Amino acid sequence: MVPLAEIRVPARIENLHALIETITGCARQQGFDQKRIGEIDLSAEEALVNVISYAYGGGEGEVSVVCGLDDGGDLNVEISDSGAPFDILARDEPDTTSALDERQIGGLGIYLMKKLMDDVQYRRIEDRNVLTFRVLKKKD
Amino acid sequence: MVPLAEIRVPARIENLHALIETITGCARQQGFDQKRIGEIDLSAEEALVNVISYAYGGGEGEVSVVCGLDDGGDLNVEISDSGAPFDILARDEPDTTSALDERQIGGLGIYLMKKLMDDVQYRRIEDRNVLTFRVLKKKD
Amino acid sequence: MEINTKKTGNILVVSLKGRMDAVSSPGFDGNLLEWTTAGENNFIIDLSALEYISSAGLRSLLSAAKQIKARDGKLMLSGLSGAVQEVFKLSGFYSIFQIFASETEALQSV
Amino acid sequence: MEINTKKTGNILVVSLKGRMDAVSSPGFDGNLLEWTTAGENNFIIDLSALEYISSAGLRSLLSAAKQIKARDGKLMLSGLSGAVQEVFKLSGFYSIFQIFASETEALQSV
Ligand SMILES: Nc1ncnc2c1ncn2[C@@H]1O[C@H](COP(=O)(O)OP(=O)(O)O)[C@@H](O)[C@H]1O
Ligand SMILES: Nc1ncnc2c1ncn2[C@@H]1O[C@H](COP(=O)(O)OP(=O)(O)O)[C@@H](O)[C@H]1O
Repeated sequence: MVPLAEIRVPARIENLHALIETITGCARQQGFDQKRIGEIDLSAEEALVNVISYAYGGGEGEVSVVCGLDDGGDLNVEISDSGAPFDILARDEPDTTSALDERQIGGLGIYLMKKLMDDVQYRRIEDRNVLTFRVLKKKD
Repeated sequence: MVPLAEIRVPARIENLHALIETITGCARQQGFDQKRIGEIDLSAEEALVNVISYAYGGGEGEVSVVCGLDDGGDLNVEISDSGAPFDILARDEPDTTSALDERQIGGLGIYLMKKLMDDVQYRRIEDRNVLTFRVLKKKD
Repeated sequence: MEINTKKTGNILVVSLKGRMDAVSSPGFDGNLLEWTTAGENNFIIDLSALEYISSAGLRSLLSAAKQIKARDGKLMLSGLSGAVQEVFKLSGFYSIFQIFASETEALQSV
Repeated sequence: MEINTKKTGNILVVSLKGRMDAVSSPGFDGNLLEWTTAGENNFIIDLSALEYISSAGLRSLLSAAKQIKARDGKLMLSGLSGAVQEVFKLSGFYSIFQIFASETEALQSV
């Protein structure tokens, strides 16, 4: 993958917008339309907020993002951290049907990302959690 | 210098906010007050907009930012590009006194950064323009 | 996110504008606590100027609905469009909220 | 940056809100062109809700002042505070604009 953009910052909420905008900046450059950029924006937030909230327990750590085009010209976004191994994709689907009283709070983030992105993968590479999502290039 | 945060993206205006927020994110983490963060925000914009507008003529190129603490614990922000050598600090001071009709448009960006940051340096390192500004840590 | 309120009869109309994300949602939670502490019980949350909502925003709205219901209050949403509408659909949120096309229609329903 | 306008007599009052930076200033330049093309000649630009201005914003305001003067129009600024005030001082912009504490005072001056 040819990297278009990279960022590495402390996994803290004050860096969320810098991280997201690095990703949406790549998407803009690839000419995705407003709607698709909004979906990439959302998916990026969901993945990043999980790293920021959970990857390092209460401690400090960093998060890296690399965006690039794969051989097929599709946009790949790779989000990684060096926290404890955790496969975010292994979770059950959240409740999206029950009534207000029974509806559980939480668990929607990863679900939305999986619904909106074209392909989402988790890998443990050396001591890092690597979440990758792919956005198919727009058809002309 | 221990890097706190790094970002490398295409030198394009759609990446300006990601770049600036990487820098202000570092500043927030160091506990600078709102006013000082605003001054860092402005100085970062001025330096970055110049790279985006001029460093690569009409062509494509990248811009990198590294933030970190130096040995004295002060915040250092390093902005670099691989464009043609250009010492931005060598320019004359802009006109800040004449009346409307005589007032020249432009040239204020670098001037504001020099006024607001504690130390600004330009170096050509290998094939890169490296602009560094320092923000003294807040006194307790 | 910008939060504006106005009182119409015994209903607090809350307009949300901009991004309701992990950075801005805690501010909404804090405001809700102030409103309910001040005795507000009936709410219209108008989302017509909301451009973006993430799961953090959904969490805040769901938690608001649960709190207001527990107090026997009323919560209506209005003005969903674009990305906000899409996220509500994907999350099955249409079935748990009373949702109106506009603030006016929500007001007329009471 | 949010740009709102209202007409008071023969004066167009333009309120700027948020960040006037290299990303948002071109939008202001475009609007100014529309206003002058539509025949507007007298302006109050109220900066009381402007939180941030960079040299790109200063450039737009200076260019606006030059254009309006060339048309024998009138430009007043109002409501500068905080960071905006500081940047105006450093740039010597107080001496080239007519500046009022508030929109009301600017309106009263004419
Ligand atoms: N990087 C991570 N490390 C450890 N646990 C995680 C990580 N990411 C998510 N989790 C766990 O997975 C749960 C579900 O995440 P998510 O679907 O985003 O919903 P939410 O965060 O809103 O509960 C979290 O509540 C958390 O317990
Ligand atoms: N990286 C660069 N490479 C080449 N020329 C530059 C570079 N940065 C700035 N310049 C030149 O320096 C001038 C002054 O820059 P600046 O003080 O930021 O004011 P402004 O960009 O508003 O004119 C620019 O107009 C441009 O000609």
